[in-house]
Amino acid sequence: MSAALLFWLAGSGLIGLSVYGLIVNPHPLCKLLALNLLGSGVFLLFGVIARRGASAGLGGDPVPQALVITGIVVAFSATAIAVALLLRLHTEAGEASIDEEDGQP
Amino acid sequence: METGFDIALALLLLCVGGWSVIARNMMTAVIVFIAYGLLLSLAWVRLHAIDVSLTEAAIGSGATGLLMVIAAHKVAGDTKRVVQLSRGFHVLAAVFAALVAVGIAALAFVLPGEPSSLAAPVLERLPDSGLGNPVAGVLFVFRSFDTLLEKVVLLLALIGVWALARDADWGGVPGLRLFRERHSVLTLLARTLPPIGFVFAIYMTWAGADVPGGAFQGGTVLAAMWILVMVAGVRRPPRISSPPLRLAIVAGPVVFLAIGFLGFLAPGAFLAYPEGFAKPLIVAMETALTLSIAVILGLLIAGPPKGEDAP
Amino acid sequence: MIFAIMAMILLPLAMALLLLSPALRPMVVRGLGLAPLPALLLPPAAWEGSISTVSFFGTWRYVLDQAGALLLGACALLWIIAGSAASRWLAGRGGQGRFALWWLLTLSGSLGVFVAGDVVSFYALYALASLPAYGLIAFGGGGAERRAGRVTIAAALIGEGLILAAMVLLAVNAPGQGLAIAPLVAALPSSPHCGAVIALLVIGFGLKIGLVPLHGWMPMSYAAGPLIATAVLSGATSKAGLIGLIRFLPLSEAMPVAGGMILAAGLVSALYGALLGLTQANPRSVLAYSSISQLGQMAAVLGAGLAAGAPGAGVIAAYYAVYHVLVKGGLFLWLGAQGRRIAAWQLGLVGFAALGFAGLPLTGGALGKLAFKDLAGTGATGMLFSFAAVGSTLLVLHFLRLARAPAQDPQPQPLSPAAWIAAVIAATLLQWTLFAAVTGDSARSALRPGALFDLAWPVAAGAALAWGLAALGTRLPAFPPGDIGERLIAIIERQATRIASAILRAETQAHQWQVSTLALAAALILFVALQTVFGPR
Amino acid sequence: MMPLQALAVTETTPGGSLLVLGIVMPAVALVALIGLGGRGARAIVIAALLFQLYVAVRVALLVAGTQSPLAYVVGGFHPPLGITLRADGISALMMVVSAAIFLAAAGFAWKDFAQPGGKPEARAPLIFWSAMLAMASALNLLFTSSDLFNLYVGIELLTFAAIPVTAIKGGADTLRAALRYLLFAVFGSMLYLFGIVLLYGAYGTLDISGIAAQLQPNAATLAAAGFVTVGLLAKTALFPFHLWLPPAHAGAPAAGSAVLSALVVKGSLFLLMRLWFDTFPTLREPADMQLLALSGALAVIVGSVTALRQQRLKLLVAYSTVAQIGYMFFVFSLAPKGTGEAIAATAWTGAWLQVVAHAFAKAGMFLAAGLAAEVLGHDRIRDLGGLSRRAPLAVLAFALSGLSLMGLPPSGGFNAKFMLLVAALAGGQWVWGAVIIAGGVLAGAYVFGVLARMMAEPAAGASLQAVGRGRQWIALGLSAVAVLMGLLPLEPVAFLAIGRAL
Amino acid sequence: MTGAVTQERGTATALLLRAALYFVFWVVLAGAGLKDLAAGLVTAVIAAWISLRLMPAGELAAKPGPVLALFVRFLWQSVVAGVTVARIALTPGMPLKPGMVEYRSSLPPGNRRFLFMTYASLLPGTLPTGTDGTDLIEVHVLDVDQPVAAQLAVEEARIAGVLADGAAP
Amino acid sequence: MADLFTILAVTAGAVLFLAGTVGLLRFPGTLARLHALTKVDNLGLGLVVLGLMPQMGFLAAAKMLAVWLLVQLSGAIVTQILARSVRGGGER
Repeated sequence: MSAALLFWLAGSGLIGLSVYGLIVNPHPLCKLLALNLLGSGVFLLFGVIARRGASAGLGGDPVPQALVITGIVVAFSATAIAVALLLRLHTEAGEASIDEEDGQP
Repeated sequence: METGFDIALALLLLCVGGWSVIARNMMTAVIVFIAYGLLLSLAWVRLHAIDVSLTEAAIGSGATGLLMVIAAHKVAGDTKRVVQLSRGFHVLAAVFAALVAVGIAALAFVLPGEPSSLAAPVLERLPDSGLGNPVAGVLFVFRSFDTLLEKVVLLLALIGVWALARDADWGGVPGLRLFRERHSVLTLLARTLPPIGFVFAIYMTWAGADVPGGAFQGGTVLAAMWILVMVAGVRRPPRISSPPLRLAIVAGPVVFLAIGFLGFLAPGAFLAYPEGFAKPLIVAMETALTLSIAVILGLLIAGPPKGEDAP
Repeated sequence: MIFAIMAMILLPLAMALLLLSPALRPMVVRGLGLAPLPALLLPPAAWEGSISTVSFFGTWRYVLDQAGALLLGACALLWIIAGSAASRWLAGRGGQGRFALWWLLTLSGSLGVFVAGDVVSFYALYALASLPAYGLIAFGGGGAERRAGRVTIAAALIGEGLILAAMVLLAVNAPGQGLAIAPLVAALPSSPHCGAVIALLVIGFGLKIGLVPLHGWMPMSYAAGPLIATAVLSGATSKAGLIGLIRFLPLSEAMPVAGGMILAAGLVSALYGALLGLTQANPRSVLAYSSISQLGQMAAVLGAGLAAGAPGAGVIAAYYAVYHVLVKGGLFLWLGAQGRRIAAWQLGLVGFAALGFAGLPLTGGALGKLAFKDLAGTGATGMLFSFAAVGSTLLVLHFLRLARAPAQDPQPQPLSPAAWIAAVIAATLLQWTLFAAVTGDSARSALRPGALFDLAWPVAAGAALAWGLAALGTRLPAFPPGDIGERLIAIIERQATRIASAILRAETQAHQWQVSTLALAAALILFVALQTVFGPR
Repeated sequence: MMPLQALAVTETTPGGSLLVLGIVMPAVALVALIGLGGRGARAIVIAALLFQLYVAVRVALLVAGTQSPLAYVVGGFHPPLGITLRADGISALMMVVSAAIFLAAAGFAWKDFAQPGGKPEARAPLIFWSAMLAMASALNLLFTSSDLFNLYVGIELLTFAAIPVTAIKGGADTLRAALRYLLFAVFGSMLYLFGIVLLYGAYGTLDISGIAAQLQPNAATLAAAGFVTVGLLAKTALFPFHLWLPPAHAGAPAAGSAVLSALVVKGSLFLLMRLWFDTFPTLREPADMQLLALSGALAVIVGSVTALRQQRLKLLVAYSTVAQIGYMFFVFSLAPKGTGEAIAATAWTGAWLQVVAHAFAKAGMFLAAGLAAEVLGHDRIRDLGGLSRRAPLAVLAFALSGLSLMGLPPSGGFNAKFMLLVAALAGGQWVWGAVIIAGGVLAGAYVFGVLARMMAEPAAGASLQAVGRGRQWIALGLSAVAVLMGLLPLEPVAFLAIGRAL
Repeated sequence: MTGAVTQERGTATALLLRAALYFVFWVVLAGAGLKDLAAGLVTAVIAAWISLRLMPAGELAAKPGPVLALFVRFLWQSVVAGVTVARIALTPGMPLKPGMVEYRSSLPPGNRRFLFMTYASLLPGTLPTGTDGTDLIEVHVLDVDQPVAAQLAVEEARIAGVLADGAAP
Repeated sequence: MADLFTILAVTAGAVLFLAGTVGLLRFPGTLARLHALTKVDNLGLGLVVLGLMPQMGFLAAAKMLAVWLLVQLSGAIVTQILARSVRGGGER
């Protein structure tokens, strides 16, 4: 088993885990965490694609690697805004829940 | 041996990631997530992506982790559950999530056999720019448009965070959501470490053109130093309306844009570098970016302005 | 002609815009009766060249033919008469700007629809004739008025939807033909969707003309709102449905099945309206049922025309409708003019005009009936038309009896009596003047004994029946206004509420975070699965 | 239907640099706004937005003049290594629409978000204008970029710009809405990003035409299409992924809501159309496209009924957006793949008319709703009485917008729905036709409900504030554009096919 | 710590000294290429300037001789500390009596005391857990029976001896 | 010779890491565990660094030494801060 395949499988698992967490975890911070995990899983899979493209003496295709770096920064920006929103919501409402009062599945 | 290590790492990633998803206590989840980030940067090393590894450690794990720790600390008391999910719903969610995972995993076996790669074209054209690090080449030469926009994204993240200030607090100092202490040995660290961190950060940026590293990683280290100084109370955070601060925020984007427009003049295309000047321009740009990134990251972590509250 | 058409449609709209200025508002209100004047320029033009067309912007096209011109002229007169009365009625009244706005919008659509020559214009003007009526009906703001307004607008909107479907199907059936009505309708009989289109048209326009069982809204609507508004709604805007049928049914093609069904539906309406009207205690409702009955007869005429492939049926139906426009409007105006005791001459004049609906000789209505005698035929159909006339007689007498009783709720500001008198006289004169032009026979033929007998016996029979019933003291059962239609509306309202609540509950569920995210995951899986199973290989 | 013209190598065309300027100049203004700390904010914003309009109009004229797309190779690096920008007919159209609506919204918000002269910079103006500029930039990027990752950055930028506008008022409800919006949108963009990952893995390029040229219906591509589509659906708020839209759009200031509803949701929709008609034209299989249309149909019905039952005006207008988005999704099933048939062209034109007409109508309607809230001090529908006295032009704007939303002629909304209906009925897709008609009926019901209230007498004791004529005229102007679009002939518009092999 | 071992007479001297130190660090990182050195020089000067902003010259000025001696002692203490704790950890019975001890410091609150605390935390068996505005330092120890306070007093004196009489903190 | 030194020093370092981990598990209370964590591991890291120094060039060795010193400094301070927050007085 190659490292690429292993990390592909790990990445898939991480995506699955985070999708589950994103759906069921009640607190927005947990959802945010799951989103970050989802992002990292996607990035990891991109890394595997990059690794598959190792050629010309490089250990990996530099284009996806560069894109992942941009992606990490974008994801961080989202996290920063989300945390700020969450904390302000916590101050305003005393509770940082994004559920609405009505409805039970 | 290596395969064994990879298997262990992959399993560990899954376990730790899963733990952070199911952990009951939010603080635990966040700390586990930080550990996960560090493991992930190891995985990136194994995937021969040192640049990504550094970025993941600095931003994905470090800065994100710090933000989440702050948040988890503040909202630790949230217990209200408006919506109670039934067990059946959990099972349903698990089934769908598993289907997604299995589907993606299965794709590994059906991806086209002949991997496509841009490694060769990148290497072929890299020498024109004078850079030695192909990832930096992609970021600052071939796809610098993405990188420019990414800087706009960062600015906007700052706007997004600042948007959450109260009107009365506008123009004040960031509310440093970390705990602040007066009589802490942290002040000693905050007085001694930053210059060293600064040297290290500049080194990372400087070296980023040729070896892994770059403005982002350097900027993060610098931001960490700045946060340390602010948290320890050695220096008050600046007012967000202060002109020098604003200048620092926009310095990187301004230089980037200026060089982009310069391209219209010299080789005749936006974001194209005049022949022979690529490297110096890129280094100048990266230096300015390091400063801006550091300031923006620091401000993002420090949070919206909170007015002149008691230290 | 183009200027007259544009002026006719745009002048009311421009006046409506002027209402925005508080300073000009009273002036506009005073000028309500002038707004329809440009329309009077048009009908004579139709008689010179019979059909003329103008078009602009590629899509928009206007046609003036005889059927349209007849209805246009009559409606314009009614709008002028009612508008002048409305100006007086509104003077010094609160909300006059609002009333004038809805009035002018309805007016523009109501007149414009008669000259619309392409499906888009027709659809637009038809909507303009239907939808602003809400504001007129619900003007008083009471609960019953608002409900009546709601029901009316719901019927109008649903009708709009069906008509749009019909129009699009027409366009689809004749690709590349443009959107003018005439060529699209000409292509209809050969289209595979012919039946569907005709069904959509009949239901859609049937809602407007109150074809049973789609009539429920009409008594409800005519019983609510100011009488001045009801006058134009019953007299003028209901004819938008009629012109729709005239324009869109392929009358030049003999379609026995479709025509027969429309004929049957029209006759059922005619008889049903007459019968159920007798059970009503409110004179307004009685007039509404009378409208159902009359419009049913017009639809029946068109049905007969379609069955036989008689292109002239449209003009004949329109000619018959002219009387209804002015007299039905006039009767409502009369109701609004009551305040004191009713003089005998009033009752006589009103009775004479109203019995025109039954075909009382010498009335304008009698001429209308004569005009379609050939189409009605002499067999069973003709007999049924005569029965409808008997019913109409009963209904009119019933109305007069009710109206003679002192109004329970006298209008605080009665309408000017000049209005209804003008309307009734105009109706009679118009019918006599136009008879020759429409039928080709001289007006004198209407005075032939045979014709007189044919017209008179149903009226006499109706009168005798009414006398008999009164003498026997028969009490007819009382039905709520709208009868089964009302019941139908109540059921629809209830079901609609239930469905809406169910949809709201579903929506509440769907915007739960966990449901939405789960749905996203499910959609992902479904999408990829579908791609994999059905996708290209 | 109409795949991209097969282009071996795209070269920069004359005027191509306008595309870069359209994206970069708002960013320059944004940087200046932040850097100068409130000094000259008015001049910067107005200059940027006017320039934006100039660029858009120039692009449209050039595209129309040459009857071929504009292109720009950024940095001189061709795909697959670099990024190209490309503006075809639909790009140019959307650029103009976007620039016009931004300018109108800015005019509307001009006084509310003015930096206090001579005093220190204030919060709301900086946030609002920065976000507006960023949205303008991001939208132009979405309309013109042909690199899938570049587009990813664009949709993220758009979201991050929309969030501050949503949250600017800062109440618990709006914050909650903004947080929902952010989390859900990021979920969507992660799915989109994974689709991109797969495409890169399969084709080694992220260029739209590059992928289209070598497209294979293999498993990776099919999965990629699924991920990309579903991710973008989350961002477009198609039912049942609309959970964030109503509270977010209702919570923003009126000018912000106008831009959010009129343009921002269209950004990801544009991308979705671009992908299915340009990147994966051969993958458009009926089963999947019917799924999209089904969601669209549900959106129309559920959104309209929910709008009908709202008690607050802004929420009603927001739910109407949920419904109107639904119509645009019929194009996927109404324009069958691989044909240049008249039906497909009709559906294509209908969908774009719907996008544009809804943009103007909804912008006008949100501005009118904002004025209503200002006059009355609340936006409860049952107490809207008196509005027609204080703000008659706003009521007129609402009515004209409503005309377009209902789909009554003459209006762009009618033209759009008519053409979609023609395509649906001609293609035998009766069900979608019925939904389009039912949606119009329901829209009529909610628009009339509101108008009737607006025309009613003021409630006893209501205090009505006066609002300026200028802003009423802006709302009216937007609505009027939606109505005037109804004067277009009811046939496929050639401009929309420029740059596509018809 | 680098700042602490700098002998400073004036701000200019301090700047030069610190810059030199950072420059060495740069060279260690980046190597000695010509361009690298030039960049390093600029970096080092800026770093020194930052350093002076954070900690003015003279605040922790030290005498070079004793500093060296203390450094050696520190290394040795590190070894002792590590070995001691490791031995305890590996001894089956685990001879351990953890507890808190209060120590009264003679150093004024501020950087000097922090320096001492940091140093103390590297000593065997002691871990300062905090101080406040008074002279009290709370120390966690692994064995409360040891004469910790006395040991700490000795070490404190050493620190005090190393530091020159600079500007008051 | 140098190799032998390396082996010895690195082994010793490893042993110390092990001891530190054992202490982390065995010691009672968080504060006692902090002792184990910092002091033992610092020495362990030092020994590993020391052991590896002869194996590499001058600059690399200097780099490693610098790393060790920085870890010492930040480790010592961070430990105290952790200790303080464990004692409960640290958070504002």
